[in-house]
Amino acid sequence: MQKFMRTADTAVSDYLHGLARAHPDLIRYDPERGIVVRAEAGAPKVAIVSGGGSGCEPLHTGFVGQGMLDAACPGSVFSSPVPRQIVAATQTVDQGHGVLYVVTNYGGEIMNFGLAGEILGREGHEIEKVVVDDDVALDGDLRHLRRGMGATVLVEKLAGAAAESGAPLDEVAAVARRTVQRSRTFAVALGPCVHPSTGSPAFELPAGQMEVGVGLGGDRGLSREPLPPADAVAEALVERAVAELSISDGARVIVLLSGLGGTPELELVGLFGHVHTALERRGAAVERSLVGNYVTSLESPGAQLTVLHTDDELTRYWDAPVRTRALRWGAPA
Amino acid sequence: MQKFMRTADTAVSDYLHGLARAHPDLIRYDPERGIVVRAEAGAPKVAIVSGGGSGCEPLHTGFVGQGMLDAACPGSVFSSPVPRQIVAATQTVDQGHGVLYVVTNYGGEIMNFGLAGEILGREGHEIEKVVVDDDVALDGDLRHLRRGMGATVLVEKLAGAAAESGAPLDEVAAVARRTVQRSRTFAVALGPCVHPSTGSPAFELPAGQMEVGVGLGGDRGLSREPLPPADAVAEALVERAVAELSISDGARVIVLLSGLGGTPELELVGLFGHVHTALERRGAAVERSLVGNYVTSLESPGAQLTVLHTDDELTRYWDAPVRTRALRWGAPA
Amino acid sequence: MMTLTLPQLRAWLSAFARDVLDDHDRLNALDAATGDGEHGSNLARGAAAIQDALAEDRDEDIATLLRSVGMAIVNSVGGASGALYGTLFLRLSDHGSGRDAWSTNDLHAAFGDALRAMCELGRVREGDRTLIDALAPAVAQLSTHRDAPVAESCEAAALAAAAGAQRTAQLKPRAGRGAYASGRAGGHVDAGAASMSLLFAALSRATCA
Amino acid sequence: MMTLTLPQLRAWLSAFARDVLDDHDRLNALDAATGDGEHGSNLARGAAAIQDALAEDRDEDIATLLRSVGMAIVNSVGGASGALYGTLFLRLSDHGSGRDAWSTNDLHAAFGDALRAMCELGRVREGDRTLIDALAPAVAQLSTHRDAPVAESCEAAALAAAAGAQRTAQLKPRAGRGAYASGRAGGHVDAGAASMSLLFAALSRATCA
Ligand SMILES: Nc1ncnc2c1ncn2[C@@H]1O[C@H](COP(=O)(O)OP(=O)(O)O)[C@@H](O)[C@H]1O
Ligand SMILES: Nc1ncnc2c1ncn2[C@@H]1O[C@H](COP(=O)(O)OP(=O)(O)O)[C@@H](O)[C@H]1O
Ligand SMILES: [Mg+2]
Ligand SMILES: [Mg+2]
Ligand SMILES: [Mg+2]
Ligand SMILES: [Mg+2]
Repeated sequence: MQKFMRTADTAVSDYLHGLARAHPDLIRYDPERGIVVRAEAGAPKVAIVSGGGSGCEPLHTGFVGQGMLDAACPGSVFSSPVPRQIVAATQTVDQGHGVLYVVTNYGGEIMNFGLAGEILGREGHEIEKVVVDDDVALDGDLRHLRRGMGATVLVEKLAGAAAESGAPLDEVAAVARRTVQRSRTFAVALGPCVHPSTGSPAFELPAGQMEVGVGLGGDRGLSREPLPPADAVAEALVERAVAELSISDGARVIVLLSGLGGTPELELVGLFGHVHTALERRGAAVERSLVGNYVTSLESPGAQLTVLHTDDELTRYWDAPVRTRALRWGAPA
Repeated sequence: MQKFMRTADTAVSDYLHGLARAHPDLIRYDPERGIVVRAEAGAPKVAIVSGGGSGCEPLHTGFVGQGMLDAACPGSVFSSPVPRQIVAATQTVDQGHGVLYVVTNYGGEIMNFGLAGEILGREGHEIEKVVVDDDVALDGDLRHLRRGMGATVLVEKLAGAAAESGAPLDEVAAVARRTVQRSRTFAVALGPCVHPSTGSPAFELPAGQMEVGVGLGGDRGLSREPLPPADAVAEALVERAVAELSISDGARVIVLLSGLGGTPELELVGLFGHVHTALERRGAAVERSLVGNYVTSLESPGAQLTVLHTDDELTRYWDAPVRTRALRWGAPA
Repeated sequence: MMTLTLPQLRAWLSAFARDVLDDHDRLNALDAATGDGEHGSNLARGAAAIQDALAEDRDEDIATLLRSVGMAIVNSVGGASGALYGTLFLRLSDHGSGRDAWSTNDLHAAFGDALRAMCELGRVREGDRTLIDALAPAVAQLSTHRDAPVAESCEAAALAAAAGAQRTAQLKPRAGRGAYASGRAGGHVDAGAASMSLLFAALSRATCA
Repeated sequence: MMTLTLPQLRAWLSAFARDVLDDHDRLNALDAATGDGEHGSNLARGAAAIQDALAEDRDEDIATLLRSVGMAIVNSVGGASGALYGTLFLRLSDHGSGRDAWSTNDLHAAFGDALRAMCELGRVREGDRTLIDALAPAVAQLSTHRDAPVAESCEAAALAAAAGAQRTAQLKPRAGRGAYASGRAGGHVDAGAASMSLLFAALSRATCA
């Protein structure tokens, strides 16, 4: 297997040790409890906790820091964290103003955050949950299975900013829910990833084909189509991502185009240009954007487009200072 | 070919258009002249210009902005820019305080910056050149061919900070040269990249093998070895990178561990943990670090380690504010 | 045998752990056919946790053993299956307080309770192509054989679980990662149903011995 | 023919451009054997630039045509080969001012000048496994045939360039990207030497016609 690792079993903890050594100013890794927390708690406020299967870095560990997450609970590769981690994270970061869980809509995440929340509710922690299910690939009788994808980053950023501004738990949760409601994501993959435990590609994709409507973790898509030129890919991504948003002339949007891990910057940024054009053709005003590897699937080549129909409040929270490994603006040092 | 692009011929210009749309606050792309310049020139100072073959993003275009480059000249994929671009960039950003060219030691870059410098010298521009050749893979009678690798980022950052501080051209050039002298890089690849024009992998690498001592652009390495566990890879990288630096107890280092484009964050950050350990074992104090995709080779899986033996002045310039697509700290917004 | 004794219970858990470790590649491959390909690796962590729990158990009662197994699974496996298998053992443990043996009737009550809790937690029903499709028919057999010796009822439950797992190959997934590729899933047995049938096969062997 | 006329010069450049476009995959493949695999793609941009320059040329003199070809190559090809081929044509153009024909002696002076400038720019010598290894023997033949008709001298130069290119397969690279994989390079003709031998082959055909 062509991977930098010692063993499949140590890949996640080696990543977390490396992360702590790369960012001693931002985070602490607690290997006993398997959680990553902010190095400095800052002023008392609502705490934001998230977590999920590893292999999607920088999600969520790379978003711990000022203005975003207070703690992240990384699971094994593509497996949700366990309740013990979530409990430990909550106990560590709850400053008495309540805790918001940002939970992606995967069975494992839902159930494990659910179990943790039950345990902690009895201990007197005040907990709100927001479920992120921005993936438009699933519809009809599968709609309840829509996965949490790129919007997770937006929710963590905007809820994080709301919390940092001193808003109470219900308001922070409302910002998070509004972000989910106003965001949609669509993703395509040009190849599989390789799970470190198995060493084999998650699926086979013939050259010249594209897997359409994929999720994370090597999930297959809805269909397989010939890979068209990048401007047509962009058109398809935009078409699907905005279909359920009220995008008409002058609609303000925040755009996240995330690579799935293996797509080079040259291609991803080029694709963004076409996405931008396709959005403008629909009358949307791209108010802010983020292009890079933000929610990934190990080394998968591919991209996901998230569009958030923003408004004054959300854009203000977007612009608020953030200081994490993967997002950093407005905050000194 | 599994790539997001329209055609091989438009890949670079599509990237540049996308870049300009993603960062209107930071940069301008001039498609006529094929250059990327800072959106706002800022106070008069020495200008820093670099450029090189595309496919190594974010190098150099992603480093244009406050505290780093004033202009970048992107060539075709893995081909140096042409003199016309370099001339245009120089004419655009020279504020009368002189211009520093950061030139990686590849034949194409050396010759084309050389030709441009000759033309411009006659026009009265004051130009200094620093040649970056930090790659330790080549030695003996090939030593003159040492390639410019990760240290290019350090040179652009530190010279950029020196220029921003108001230092005159000779001092800025001296900082750049000192950075080159005190930096070394060693790289390994776990697979090839695919050139968009040819669609075929730059080389074949059997599973379980690692190409040792590679450069950029799909250059083969010096040798091919069985891929060992990540801690052993880290040990080999550190061993080669520090061999020519005077690293003894308490030596202060700045470390750049860059992925080659296709290595996932999970692996790269994990590898960094082992690099950190290997450096500390040698008595080095890791004062600052940067881990991510900074100098790449399209979708190559692999990593390069750059170690800079720093001192007070260089660390101070490292910490100075920077605001570019790929590096961002200390500067608001 | 009329009852499942504490030593048999230990034998059951130990055999299940070994079978999961032995079959871990096959479970990964089944999961890979529609999901993310790590059900085997996930449960392997659970198997190791079961072995630890067995080593540390002081032979108090069924509840204590099953409770520590459940907690160990919940906190080591992760994913959907960790929460579900953990819940299974935790619910079973609720029926074992102060007990050192179970009749088929006890087994039926305990597994029935677990089945209901798991369906609720996973928001699924029988037929959604999950581990429930192996568990539910097994519980039904325990009900039918409520008054039979455990060896007999557990053999019937194991056969039913295996058949239920087999049938998942014909089902359209409606929960879990398998559902994502729904249109293109057909033909493979659900990974969680396969591991669930290992659980009942081990139970049957343990009660025969 | 005793001289190379302006129409022949145009025919030469046009044929070279076409040959490069036809052979562009082979040149990429040769470059890929040791370098970054885009010598053909690089020169293809140069070929297009040559065609544009030819289309725009007003038939003034040799210098004007070759100068615009040289500038077009320098500013479109990029890489080592763009600077080197551009320098070649720019140096040739220095010898064509006010001229509409060249003798072999003129050709020798012009190519000899170009050879020196290119070695200096690339910091290479004959034997380093570069395009110089096709150019230098061709220049040597022009020198030997200094007083011969251009058709004869250019045929000799083309044969020497081709042979020189062939010999690069046995050389150890000491410049350009080929040198990086030095120990493992053997057996392949240098890409730049291959394109340089196309240049002289086209020259020979143009002077025969
Ligand atoms: N919501 C659910 N309800 C019941 N069973 C489920 C659910 N989601 C997944 N499963 C079961 O779990 C199995 C997959 O487990 P595993 O791969 O360990 O976790 P994950 O699905 O999180 O990757 C599936 O084959 C299925 O039997
Ligand atoms: N320093 C040099 N001097 C002379 N010729 C060189 C030099 N470097 C490269 N070449 C020639 O250029 C050819 C490669 O050209 P090309 O692939 O277009 O550029 P690059 O090497 O920049 O990728 C080599 O095969 C060699 O003949
Ligand atoms: Mg999983
Ligand atoms: Mg090149
Ligand atoms: Mg799974
Ligand atoms: Mg080349």
